[in-house]
Amino acid sequence: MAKEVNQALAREFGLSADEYANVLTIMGRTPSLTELGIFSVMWSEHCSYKSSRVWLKTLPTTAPWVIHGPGENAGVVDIGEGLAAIFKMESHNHPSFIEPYQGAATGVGGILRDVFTMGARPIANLNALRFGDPKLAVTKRIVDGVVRGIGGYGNCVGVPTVGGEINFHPSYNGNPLVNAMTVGIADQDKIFLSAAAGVGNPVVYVGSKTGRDGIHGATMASAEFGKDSEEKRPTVQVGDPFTEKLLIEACLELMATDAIVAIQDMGAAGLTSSSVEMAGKGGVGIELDLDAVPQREAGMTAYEMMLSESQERMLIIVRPDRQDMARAIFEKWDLDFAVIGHLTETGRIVVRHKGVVEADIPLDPLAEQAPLYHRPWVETPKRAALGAVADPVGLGAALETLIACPDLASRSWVWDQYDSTVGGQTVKRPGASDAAIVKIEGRRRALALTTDCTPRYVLADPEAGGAQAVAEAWRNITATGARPLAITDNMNFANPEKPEIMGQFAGAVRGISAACVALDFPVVSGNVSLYNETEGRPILPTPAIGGLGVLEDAAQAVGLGLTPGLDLVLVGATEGWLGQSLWLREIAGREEGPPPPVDLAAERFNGDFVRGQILSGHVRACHDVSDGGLLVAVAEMVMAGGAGARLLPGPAEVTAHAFWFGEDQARYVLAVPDAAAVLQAAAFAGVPAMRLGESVVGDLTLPDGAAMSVAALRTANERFFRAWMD
Amino acid sequence: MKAVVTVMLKAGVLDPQGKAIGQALQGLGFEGLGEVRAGKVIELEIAGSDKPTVQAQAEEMARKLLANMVIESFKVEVA
Amino acid sequence: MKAVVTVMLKAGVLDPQGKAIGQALQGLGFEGLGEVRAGKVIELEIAGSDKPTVQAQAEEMARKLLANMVIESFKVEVA
Amino acid sequence: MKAAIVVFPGINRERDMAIALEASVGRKPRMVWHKETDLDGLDLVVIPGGFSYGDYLRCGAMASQSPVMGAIRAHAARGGHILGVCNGFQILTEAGLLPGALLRNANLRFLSMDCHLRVERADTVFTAQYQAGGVFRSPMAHGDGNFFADAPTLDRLEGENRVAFRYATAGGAVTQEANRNGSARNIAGIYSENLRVLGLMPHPEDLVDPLMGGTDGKPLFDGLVAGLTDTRAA
Ligand SMILES: Nc1ncnc2c1ncn2[C@@H]1O[C@H](COP(=O)(O)OP(=O)(O)O)[C@@H](O)[C@H]1O
Ligand SMILES: [Mg+2]
Repeated sequence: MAKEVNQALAREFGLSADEYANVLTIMGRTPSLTELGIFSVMWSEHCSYKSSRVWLKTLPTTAPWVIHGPGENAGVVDIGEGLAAIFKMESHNHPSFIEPYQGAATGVGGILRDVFTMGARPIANLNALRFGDPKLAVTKRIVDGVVRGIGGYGNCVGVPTVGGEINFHPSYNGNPLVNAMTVGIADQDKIFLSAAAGVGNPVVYVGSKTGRDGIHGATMASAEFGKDSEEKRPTVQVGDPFTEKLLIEACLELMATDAIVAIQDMGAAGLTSSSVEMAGKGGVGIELDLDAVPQREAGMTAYEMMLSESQERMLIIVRPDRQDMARAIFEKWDLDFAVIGHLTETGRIVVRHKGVVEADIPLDPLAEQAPLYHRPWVETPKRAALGAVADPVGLGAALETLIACPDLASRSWVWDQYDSTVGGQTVKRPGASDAAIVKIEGRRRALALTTDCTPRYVLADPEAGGAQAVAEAWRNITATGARPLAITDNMNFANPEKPEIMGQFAGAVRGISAACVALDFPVVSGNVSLYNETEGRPILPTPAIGGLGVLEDAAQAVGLGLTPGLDLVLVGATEGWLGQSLWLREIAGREEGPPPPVDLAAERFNGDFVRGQILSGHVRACHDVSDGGLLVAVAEMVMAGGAGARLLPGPAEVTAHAFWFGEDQARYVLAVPDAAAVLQAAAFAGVPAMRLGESVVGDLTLPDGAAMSVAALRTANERFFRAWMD
Repeated sequence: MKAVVTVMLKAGVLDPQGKAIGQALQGLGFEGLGEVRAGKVIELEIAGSDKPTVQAQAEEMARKLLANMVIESFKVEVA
Repeated sequence: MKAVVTVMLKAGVLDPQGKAIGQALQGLGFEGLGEVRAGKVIELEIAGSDKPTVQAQAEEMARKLLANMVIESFKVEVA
Repeated sequence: MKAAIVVFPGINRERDMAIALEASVGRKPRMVWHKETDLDGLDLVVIPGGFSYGDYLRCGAMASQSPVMGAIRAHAARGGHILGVCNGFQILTEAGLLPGALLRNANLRFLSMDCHLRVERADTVFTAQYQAGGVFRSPMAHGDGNFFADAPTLDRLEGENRVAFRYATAGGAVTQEANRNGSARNIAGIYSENLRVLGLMPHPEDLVDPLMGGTDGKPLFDGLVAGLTDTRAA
């Protein structure tokens, strides 16, 4: 590794000429290889958010119940009874394309660490996935690997996987999206932060040994895939969920004591980012002695150790008088524990290896002079209005096609491979309700969890699409009866150096912000993944939203499955919006028009009404209306439950297919014992509502009189994944 | 003929299985144990009597399916 | 010395993994494929220079831990 | 009833089991770390589910060699009761305390869903509060639950009436479709010769609370409390 450090090498490491010039100014000399490595990862898109930071700052992040917003390892919200929910979503897109199983597995491992590093016991995992065209063999291989990887890791660490979402679109052919979310619970007075403090305090390394895994993963995640990405492949990281499980238990055991001053997981750019960020946040210096780092391979250089992305490792600043006790805990769990340095008052990071100072960098400039770009952007042009579209097939045939299409087909093949019950607190498993419901052990209280985004809307209108993603997450939580509290976001976009892509990003952020404000649903954590494109072909802009809500009593939660003998009531107004609808794509073969407008005031109004009805016990089942529209929503309630339904014709002023398949927002279907009471309450509140029909024993009977057997619907709905994968 | 394909993780790639097995063996009191690595073996009955041809076939199967060349390497023995 | 322990399911124990691999290979167009069986291989670095001793040690490790004699059989090779 | 739950590194359903036991017993069970060797004075030892040692070699293989296993054998030899669920079942077979072995699921995928179990006999402490021939629902979650034993062993198990549960339809029919992991003769759980050791793959402990969707698993724990409190008094 006797490489000469110069601008060419800096470029290879992903630093621009200007950025390298800045490095030279800060250092006042040519940096060493290790120093250049540290700058390049800290200033990578992944760690510095240099293209997105100016936009992220505009997101609403506060509310009375927000304890820690963005800036910590994960967001923290007050969920009552002295408890906090800690959660975040993070992408592992590029690694999952290179090696789907390990990429997805280590993605789950990484986000778990972001959550338990703050003192929370992880209680639920979710994942938002986007894959390419199902007709391609490579898509099948990636789906299979990603699903196995998520299950392989999550099942083994014993955190239930309770929800998520999957879309297919050819734009993800060479660039699948794997976004993993973890939710944990901690006592509000036992939350651990990452700011280092206490000059002289030991810096402790715990977990797995360091190997040459994923060196330059952070810069890798910040570059688009080209033909040469094969060669650029960093050593793939292999996940070790067993060690992660031990790490969770050991960390939580240590966290029950008063030994920890600060703690942070070693995520992207491992030892570099954790040590730099901890010292930087605490305004102290840090000195590391790499000889003490537990190593898996012989002959590792300082550069390799500082940049390694070996998994299942944490960095802890420990009270000196508690060091022996801390060591005993990690040894009990058969984990490495090594004092690899101490805090200083120099404000610098100094890295020694074999008696040589391999790096000596001032921390403030490294952070403060990190690049920050106001990338040029152009507004996404508005789509032309759709105009009238005739119905080529009729309601029944369209319904059958839609519920069988990849984007609406039952995902049970996927969630059947995820342990969703471990922990014994899963009140509503995948498929049972719009948001998963996980109870808090020993309490009545429960969380409602969901992930949402409709990328085709975001492509057609980033602002409306961004708002819709937040609104749908809020609606899914509301549909269970829970009160939505906050979101985490995972901004997956293509190359930000292209103004039209940056325009998508800007538009989505505006839409997300507006929805967060209107719905009192702030952003408390998130992640940005850029350069998601292959050979110049961008992915659909995909700002995945992970939402969290709370229910005071888990018994109040409603699911979406129908039982017979209830009235079906639609809440929300229906104009019959077919632009960008799945009906338009799957039945009419067109991907056109503007997406449905998002009326945030109506969202709030309708949602608050629905939640009120649920919490006062008037609702037996509830489902929000989204992809596929109203008839798909009813069919999903039928398939999830033990009843059929008889539907009445819609209003005369909306054509039948637009009424039943339009994707107008802010709507819910409620199953209630007494429609009259609910309609009266709605009228009183000024919320649009109408009776749709009733649930019955037997078939789903459409307003045109066609009867569809529930068993046949289920078969059609289940076919796609099982026929494809088994 | 019988081809035996042995698939091991490439050097440098973390081998959690090998690590855990090594620790368990030590726990059982076995001494003098160095590195432990875990891999897969796949035995294939392949029609044919020409050893080089069968060898080549098995190697192609390994490359195409049996080994994940991103993290694994393989060797083929034909008996 | 290096001992290689190969663990295979006993004849008569259903091997769904081997079967699935065989089907996948056929799906990829490989012909003339007979039975496919999947097993595990564990490579052990064992201190010592006496081959029979190392062989005996590895066999004991296999019997005690590496193989489950209810369903599996093993063989040990010392290089 | 004095119950303990044994915790191996990587076990992850010990909390679920503790909740289920506490709900029936009225008291928290003792948690026993795998390095402990004293299990005296216990009525019931439970080995819960999870991935002991990551299940990296074979499910349960490494745990079956742990220090605590000596005490568990002694407990069995004393005629003590043992319940092994999922990984616990795998550990008991690896340790030779129950016959057979658990292979990869026939479809080579992890299976997480509810299953239905037919109760083969109701005259053991484990099933006293179920009906013989009755069916109850239980979550299951495993990658290696495909019960295997050679034909003579299976015949002996059946001859000695040691099959505890079989995978069945909700109506109680023992069919191939109900047998998702491919177990020999639909076997989901078996007893030791003295009927005091039970191993089963599904997780009745995850269905003991109406909030989680039902209480089908609760009779198992209630039965243990009733039965084992009696035997100790006797
Ligand atoms: N899109 C976003 N919206 C809000 N906060 C974000 C977003 N992206 C990143 N953040 C916040 O920035 C901080 C750094 O995130 P990240 O670099 O992903 O952390 P880590 O080092 O744990 O991987 C976190 O607090 C995260 O929540
Ligand atoms: Mg972090």
